[in-house]
Amino acid sequence: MIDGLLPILYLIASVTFILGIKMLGSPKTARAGNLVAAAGMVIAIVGTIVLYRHNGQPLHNVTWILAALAVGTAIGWVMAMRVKMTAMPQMVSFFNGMGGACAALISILEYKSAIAGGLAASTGHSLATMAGLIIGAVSFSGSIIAYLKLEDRLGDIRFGAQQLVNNGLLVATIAVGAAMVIGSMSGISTLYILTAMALVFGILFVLPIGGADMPVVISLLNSFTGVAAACGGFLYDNMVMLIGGILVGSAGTILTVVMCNSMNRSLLNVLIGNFGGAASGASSGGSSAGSYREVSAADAAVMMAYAKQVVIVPGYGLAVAQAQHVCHQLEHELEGKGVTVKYAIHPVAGRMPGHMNVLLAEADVAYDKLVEMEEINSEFPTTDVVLVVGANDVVNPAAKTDPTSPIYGMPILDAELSRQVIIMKRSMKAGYAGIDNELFYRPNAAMLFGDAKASLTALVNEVKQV
Amino acid sequence: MIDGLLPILYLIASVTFILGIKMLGSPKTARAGNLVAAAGMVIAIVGTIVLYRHNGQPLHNVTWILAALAVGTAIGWVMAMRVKMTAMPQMVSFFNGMGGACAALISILEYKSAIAGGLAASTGHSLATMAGLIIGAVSFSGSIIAYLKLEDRLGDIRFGAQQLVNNGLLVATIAVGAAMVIGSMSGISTLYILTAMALVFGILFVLPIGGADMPVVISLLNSFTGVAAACGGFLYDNMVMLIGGILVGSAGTILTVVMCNSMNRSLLNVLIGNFGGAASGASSGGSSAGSYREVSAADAAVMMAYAKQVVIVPGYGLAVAQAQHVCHQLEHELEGKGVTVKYAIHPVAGRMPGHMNVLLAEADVAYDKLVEMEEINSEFPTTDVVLVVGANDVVNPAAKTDPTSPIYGMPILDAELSRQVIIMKRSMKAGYAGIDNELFYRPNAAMLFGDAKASLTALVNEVKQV
Amino acid sequence: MIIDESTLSLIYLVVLMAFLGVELIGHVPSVLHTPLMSGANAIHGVVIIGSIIVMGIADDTLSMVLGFLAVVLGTLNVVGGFVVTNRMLEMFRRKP
Amino acid sequence: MIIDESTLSLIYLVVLMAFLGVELIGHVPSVLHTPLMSGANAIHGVVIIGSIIVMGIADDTLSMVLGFLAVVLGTLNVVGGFVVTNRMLEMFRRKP
Amino acid sequence: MKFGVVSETGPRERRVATVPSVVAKLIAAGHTVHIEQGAGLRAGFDDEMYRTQGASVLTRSDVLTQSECLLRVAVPNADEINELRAGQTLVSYIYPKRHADVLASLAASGVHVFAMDALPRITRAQTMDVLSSQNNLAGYKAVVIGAAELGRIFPLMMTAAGTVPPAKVLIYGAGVAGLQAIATARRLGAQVEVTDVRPETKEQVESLGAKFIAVEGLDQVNVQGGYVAAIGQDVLERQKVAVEKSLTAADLVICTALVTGGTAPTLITTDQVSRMKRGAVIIDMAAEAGGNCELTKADVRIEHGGVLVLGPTDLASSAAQNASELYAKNVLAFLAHVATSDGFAFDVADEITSATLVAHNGQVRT
Amino acid sequence: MKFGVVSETGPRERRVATVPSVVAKLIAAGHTVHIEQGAGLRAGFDDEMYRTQGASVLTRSDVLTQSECLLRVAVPNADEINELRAGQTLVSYIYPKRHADVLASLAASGVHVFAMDALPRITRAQTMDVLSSQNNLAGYKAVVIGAAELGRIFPLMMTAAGTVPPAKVLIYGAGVAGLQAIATARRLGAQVEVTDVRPETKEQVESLGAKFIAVEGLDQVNVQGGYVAAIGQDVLERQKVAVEKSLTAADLVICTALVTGGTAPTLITTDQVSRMKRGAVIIDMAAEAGGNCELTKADVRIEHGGVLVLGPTDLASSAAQNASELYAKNVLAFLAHVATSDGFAFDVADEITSATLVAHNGQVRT
Ligand SMILES: NC(=O)c1ccc[n+]([C@@H]2O[C@H](COP(=O)([O-])OP(=O)(O)OC[C@H]3O[C@@H](n4cnc5c(N)ncnc54)[C@H](OP(=O)(O)O)[C@@H]3O)[C@@H](O)[C@H]2O)c1
Ligand SMILES: NC(=O)c1ccc[n+]([C@@H]2O[C@H](COP(=O)([O-])OP(=O)(O)OC[C@H]3O[C@@H](n4cnc5c(N)ncnc54)[C@H](OP(=O)(O)O)[C@@H]3O)[C@@H](O)[C@H]2O)c1
Ligand SMILES: NC(=O)c1ccc[n+]([C@@H]2O[C@H](COP(=O)([O-])OP(=O)(O)OC[C@H]3O[C@@H](n4cnc5c(N)ncnc54)[C@H](O)[C@@H]3O)[C@@H](O)[C@H]2O)c1
Ligand SMILES: NC(=O)c1ccc[n+]([C@@H]2O[C@H](COP(=O)([O-])OP(=O)(O)OC[C@H]3O[C@@H](n4cnc5c(N)ncnc54)[C@H](O)[C@@H]3O)[C@@H](O)[C@H]2O)c1
Repeated sequence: MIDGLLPILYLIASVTFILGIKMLGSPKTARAGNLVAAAGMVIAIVGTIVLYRHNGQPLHNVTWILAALAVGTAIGWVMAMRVKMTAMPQMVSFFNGMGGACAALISILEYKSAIAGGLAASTGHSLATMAGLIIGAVSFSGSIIAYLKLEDRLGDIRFGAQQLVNNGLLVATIAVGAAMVIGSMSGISTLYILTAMALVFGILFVLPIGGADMPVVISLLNSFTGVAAACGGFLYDNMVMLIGGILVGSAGTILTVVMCNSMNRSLLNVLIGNFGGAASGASSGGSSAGSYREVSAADAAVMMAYAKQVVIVPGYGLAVAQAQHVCHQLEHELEGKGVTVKYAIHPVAGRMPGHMNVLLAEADVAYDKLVEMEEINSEFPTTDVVLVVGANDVVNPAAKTDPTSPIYGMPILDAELSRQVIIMKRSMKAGYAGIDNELFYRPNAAMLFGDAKASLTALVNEVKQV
Repeated sequence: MIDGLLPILYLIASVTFILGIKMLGSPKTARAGNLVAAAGMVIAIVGTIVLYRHNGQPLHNVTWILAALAVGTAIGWVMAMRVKMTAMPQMVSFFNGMGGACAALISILEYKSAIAGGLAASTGHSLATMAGLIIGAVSFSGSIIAYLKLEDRLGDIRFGAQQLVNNGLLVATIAVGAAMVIGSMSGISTLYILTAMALVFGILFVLPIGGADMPVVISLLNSFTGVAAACGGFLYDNMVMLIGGILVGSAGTILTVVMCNSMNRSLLNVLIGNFGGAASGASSGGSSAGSYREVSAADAAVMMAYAKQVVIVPGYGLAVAQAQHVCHQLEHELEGKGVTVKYAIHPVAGRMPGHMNVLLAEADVAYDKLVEMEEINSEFPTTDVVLVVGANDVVNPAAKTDPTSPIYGMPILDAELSRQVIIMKRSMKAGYAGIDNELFYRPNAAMLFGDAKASLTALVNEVKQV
Repeated sequence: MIIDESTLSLIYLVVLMAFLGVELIGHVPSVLHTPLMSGANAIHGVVIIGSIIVMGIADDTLSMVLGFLAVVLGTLNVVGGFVVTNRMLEMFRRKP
Repeated sequence: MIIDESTLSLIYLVVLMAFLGVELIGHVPSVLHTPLMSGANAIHGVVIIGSIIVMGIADDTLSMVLGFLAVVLGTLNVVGGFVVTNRMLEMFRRKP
Repeated sequence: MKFGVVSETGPRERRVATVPSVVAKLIAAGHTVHIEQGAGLRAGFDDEMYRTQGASVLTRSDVLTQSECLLRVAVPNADEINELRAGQTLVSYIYPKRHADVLASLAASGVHVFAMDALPRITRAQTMDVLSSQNNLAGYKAVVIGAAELGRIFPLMMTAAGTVPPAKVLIYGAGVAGLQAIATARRLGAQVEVTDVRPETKEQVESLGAKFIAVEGLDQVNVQGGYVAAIGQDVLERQKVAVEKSLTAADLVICTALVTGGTAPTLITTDQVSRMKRGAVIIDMAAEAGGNCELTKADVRIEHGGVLVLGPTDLASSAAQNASELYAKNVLAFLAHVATSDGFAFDVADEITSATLVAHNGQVRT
Repeated sequence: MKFGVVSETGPRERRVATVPSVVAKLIAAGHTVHIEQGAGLRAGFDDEMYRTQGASVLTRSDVLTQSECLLRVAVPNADEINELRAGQTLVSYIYPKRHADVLASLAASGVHVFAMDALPRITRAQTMDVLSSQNNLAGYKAVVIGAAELGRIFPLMMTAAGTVPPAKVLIYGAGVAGLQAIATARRLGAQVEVTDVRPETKEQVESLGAKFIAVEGLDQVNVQGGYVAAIGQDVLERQKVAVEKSLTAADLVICTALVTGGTAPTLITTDQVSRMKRGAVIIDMAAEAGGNCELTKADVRIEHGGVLVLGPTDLASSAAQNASELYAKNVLAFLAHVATSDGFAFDVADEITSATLVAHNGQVRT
């Protein structure tokens, strides 16, 4: 029998978690979603401390509990506020590891008290204990390794029979865990051995995976921790733990798959592909000149929709793709979201004088949206996003920096000066002048590959949904 | 303790229900979704008959059960196959009523056996019994009234203090039900009185509601039956009933709200608006010439996406709205779905010779998609959907039928001969010639009101999502 | 208020199912409103399970008769519901 | 196999929650992948409830110490998770 | 019935009253068609083409003597009137109000006359409406010829040698010709502004993507049967003020404004032309009706302070092939209304017949 | 430096070598500008405009004597060469290959000559590229003038009097002029087909929405510095066959094909013209270089079996205002490359200078 209020608080918290996850899925509501979930968490924690009854008794050690909470809050807050934006992923990984460790600790304590109590725990109970332990431990050590790798304190480490060793260890860990569930093995030292095995597996599992794939791994470990938390829910028949855990477990798994999809890879490929040695992720390309980033239409859409000013740089590719109408539509959608959109017209964009004018006039783009090169160049530094559509030479910084380049001396559009440059083209191939474009490798540039018409159409759809 | 297989079968069935509802939401998967849910239902029923154990005993009377199933199947099948497409909504209502009656009967039997057993049922159990009874009975009688009204065997019936009577009866019914739950009232005859009250309430509730609003009411009663079924689930601790019922209860409620929204009305307005006497639904307009139908962009999109051939009839309104580019885009989207799209160009559409040509050329519509009047007129009878965009006089049948009309003798586009005509304009106002257009009131015609550009944009979005 | 644990689970189940139901009905084009309603209608015919159980454990004639009636009505709901829905959806057969 | 009823409810809950989780992650633009992951990360910090209970009923020092550690770690997860997520989402503040 | 078509004699008239495809249709309807040798040459139709479709190609005098009804394009001059004989019917442009003398002498010679330009602007008559079909082509041609004359290009062009701003086109009158002029100028990339006095033209102009110059008080303008019947002097004044800025900035001006009876209001004074940009061009399509510009002289090139004023009267004729085709089809539709294979058969009370039959049995009808 | 601009003497030449806005920039760069009275009138610039920007407006002889460098547009004729004196520099169109005699006598008179038409087709030189800027305008004008001449309208029009099918335009050569011709004809609503022998033009043509006529073996065509250097006879034959159907169906043909040195290949024979439609028009932009059509005579109207063949050499000049502006800006950019306020200062080894400096210190350079 449980007192009536706490379950209701737990139900409220569970609902906030569901809402939170849902709201985090759309840029419009994401911030609010995070706060909603956080509020639910506060309700659950406070409710537990105040209302939880164990055999009719309130919780002991409340001072210590509050102290622990204070310590954790202080450290967590400071760490979270101090971390640089670029280091966010490893921070998430670190915090995830903490959650995993917490789950593992709970299992250990639970096992200890089960031994102490001398009660033959039910199979379900044991199963939850062991699963929580193993999954939590793997998540802990794996997350820490992911953290260290992203912090560049650890490189990719691979050795010969790595996959074999990993699989072997995994099977062994599960076997020992299973044995402890059914009772054919037991004892606190066995438990420590099991914990150690799980920790080692977590390390070995993450060690060989390449940096570009880390976000996927973190997401996977994240859903692991969710499952571990759910195991805790089983142990204490605690609904909010169960729901929160399962929710993160399932949503996290789907998210992992979605992330793989948006990299055009399968999860399996990410997890074991690394053993093949092809560690460079598909999301960053290499070339003599350096490496470039790719961006999805969805991301480009969000960036543009939340920009104050977007400048579109049309080039010959726009004409080849005959994408002028879609381009106009994109302009329209963005303006509908309060974004200022301008077209930067380079005098020799295209293949004939006035090529871009002909195209854009055909699509009914207003003349006053077309800005000449001299005029727009001063605006790039205050432009949030430049969208280069099938242009190349006209935004090539080599014209200013490389006296040996055939385009040296040609004035160019200084797209590179803007906060973010998105380049739509079909490949990394050169343009008319036949030369590589350094802009594509700049840190603030990202490629959106594909026929310009298809890419713009996708972009329009995404912008509509932001 | 329950045998292990049946719960698993129930779980499978529950999952098929969830999937079924989800799949029913998209035209692509709807048919499959229905079959999936049906398969789940078969599993649940067969599983129950074979595996259900009551106090360790299998079910008795299996022959009779099978007989009842056979009878129900035969009648249901025949009724469902015989009914005309136009009479579908009342059929749904009828079947819904059967479900409600079934739930009510279960509650009655349960109450009887509880009395017979002499056990003081738990509050929860009583609550479920009474809720199932009341809700089931309301759903039954309400559905039957809705059925009769749609069959035109019953008109809208209203009387002075109807709302007062209804509310009073509702309160009384709930009060009696509550009294029976807490035990301050009891006895089989009280139960019958309660049942009668609920039945009468159901009748009174639906009686005054106008025909156009019936689908909403049916949907609401549908979700009622869902809740009644869930009560049954409580009674028997039967998960599949609980899940199926709640699912329909919640999804049905949302569906009801969505249906109201798509009529631009609130649920409350639908349910009590009728008492104001304004019974004509917003979804059908009246005029001297008759009544017209409205169609939503979503529906228009589905019709068009599933058509073999769509003919677009552009008129002056297309030019006024400057919607030529969006129109071209719609063509593109439809062609992408394998629909043949043509433009029927009336020689005097617009306000100057060649007006439509200028417009469509601006939007880059291929010349060979433009078909002259004489040529396209023979194609209308085999055209699935004609989309009239801001045209009026050029599709006005009065030109052929009404010698007093100022346009008498002008050849027109025989849009009316096609299977379905969708007319986009802002109002029911006349065109250049200043005369009413009988086409708008034809049974195969439906209006899509709004500025042509906005309507076409909405249509494009919907088509994309089909 | 005291709630027993299995009831608690059921309450959770109900709340979460309600959420799930709401989530499932996202953007449904209105041509599908009627089929969806009809499909949902067939699904709540699951109440038939209850009537089967009632019949299966009935020991007096009245219960048998009422149970029989309940099963027939439930079957009507289920069979009629699915068949009608299927017929409505005929138009969504992909063109060849 | 025999399953007790409350476990059965839990299994249903788990399956349905899993469905709900899947439904919730529909069309998420990939810029939101990381924030969403981070938010989810904070939510599984709900495991802290377990560690609070452990601490609250602990009676030996080892349990107290481990419990304390567990609460600290869980809090880190929760607080750090939500704060980091919030910072990531700064960019989605609507422009004025 | 025997129809005859002779060559047009006007030096600038390149059209012909019927074309081979229409000959075929007339013959299919049981008529006979005589055509003068070489009548269609300047419109791109040679005798062979007519012959193939069943016309007899004859000398001019043979055509004139053997035909019951003559189909023509241009208003006949004195010589041409003399060629006709009593009892013959003439279907042609007449402009009865503007050419009362021509009509009088036609009536005096006992010729029955249908004036194609006098058709009522009703829906039923749209297929016969030569003013619409010809003015439409003329509107297109006016812009094309204006663009050819202009020392600037129409579209905005941003090139390595600098940016060429778009040409500014100002159009007076958004009737049939004016609207097509708008469409054509817009297609070529010009910025188009338009003035008209019929209130409904605002929406029509905007439906073609051009800018309408707002003038107050347009609701008082008297419109009858599609034509502007009377405009208050105050409206014209306000219009002049409203247009001034656009006029002095314009590169090309197209004038199409007409009022009842096809006379042209003076909308651009010599003084205003002096304030226009050097190099600007005015194409005054209203030249035949007196011109919307004070300086306009029909078919004469006039330069005034660097501004070129043209008053071409042969614009439709300069698209001779299309113009002839459409004219011929208009006439075909008209004949279907008033003639049978046995001869004319019409009801003088009929709106269309009544309006077009301007001389009958020696009498001028009005 | 002292720059001088005199009136162009060619009867069809309406351009002027510099415009007021460019005068201002030359003066800002420390130069002096002398301009002959009335030199800019035909391009829409009067003396006052030049004076306001700081030019001295002088008589022709004063300009000629007082200037160190003369800026011109057209290739100078004998009289004009005699006006120059030794040591003066001339910046102008020259076409050194086509006008070897002119160049020889210029060199003989000790005049230094920069040929603006001889610029290399490199990215850096784009702002100076007069061929691009002028051919671009010419391509536009060719279509506009073709449309004005044609007895048909360009766009498809479905009207009450029947449907007017779109005009068919065939374009030879998709260089600068050809591409702009495509764009212009498409804007006006014509159906455009194009033939060229440089393989990359297919994509360019399609990027403007026109249809490219496929010819096999284009990969063997020899292209040098953007110009076609040599085409095998077999390719030309295949091209002729491939184009035949489009040619006989065409309403308007625009010829722009040139090969190295600016000479024109013969692509349309008299025989082919005979098979074309009555009323069709050929605008041969290659007339100055001999013409792509056998019948072409520069600046002469030729009719052949109902087909009109025009070889206008003054197309860019007919857009005199824009053409002068762009030419002047090209020259400005060129002068910035070779001149300082103190006089010329150039490096003969520089690619641009080397190519354009065709006569220096009495010597013809090649
Ligand atoms: N304007 C003139 O008068 C003129 C005349 C002659 C030459 N030029 C020269 O042309 C160049 C113009 O510069 P620009 O930046 O406009 O063009 P560009 O440098 O040629 O670059 C165009 C880019 O568009 C991409 N592209 C082609 N088709 C595409 C499609 N369907 N979808 C998406 N992308 C596509 C190509 O990359 P992928 O292949 O990877 O897709 C290419 O890199 C300058 O070098 C200029 O000097 C200009
Ligand atoms: N082509 C010619 O040369 C010419 C010349 C003169 C006259 N006419 C006459 O014009 C008529 C042409 O027929 P039509 O069918 O093209 O035009 P119409 O009969 O004038 O009908 C146009 C319809 O478009 C609707 N509309 C206007 N603006 C709209 C907008 N922004 N969005 C959506 N709908 C809009 C109007 O209804 P709402 O107000 O309800 O929106 C109107 O009923 C014929 O009567 C013809 O005789 C033609
Ligand atoms: N329904 C039909 O059958 C039909 C057929 C043809 C034309 N029409 C309509 O008739 C109308 C007249 O067409 P039209 O081309 O023969 O007109 P028009 O030749 O009589 O006049 C040309 C234009 O000049 C305008 N105008 C007059 N005074 C003006 C002034 N002071 N300033 C500016 N503009 C002035 C007129 O308003 C008109 O738009 C048009 O609306 C046309 O669509 C209708
Ligand atoms: N990068 C630069 O700086 C720059 C500057 C200007 C021009 N260009 C390029 O140089 C190229 C040449 O331009 P242009 O206009 O001076 O060319 P051009 O005047 O030399 O020739 C015109 C066109 O005729 C074509 N032609 C030759 N023989 C033909 C035949 N038998 N049939 C059909 N067509 C034939 C040529 O291929 C060319 O396209 C173009 O691609 C242009 O874009 C480059």
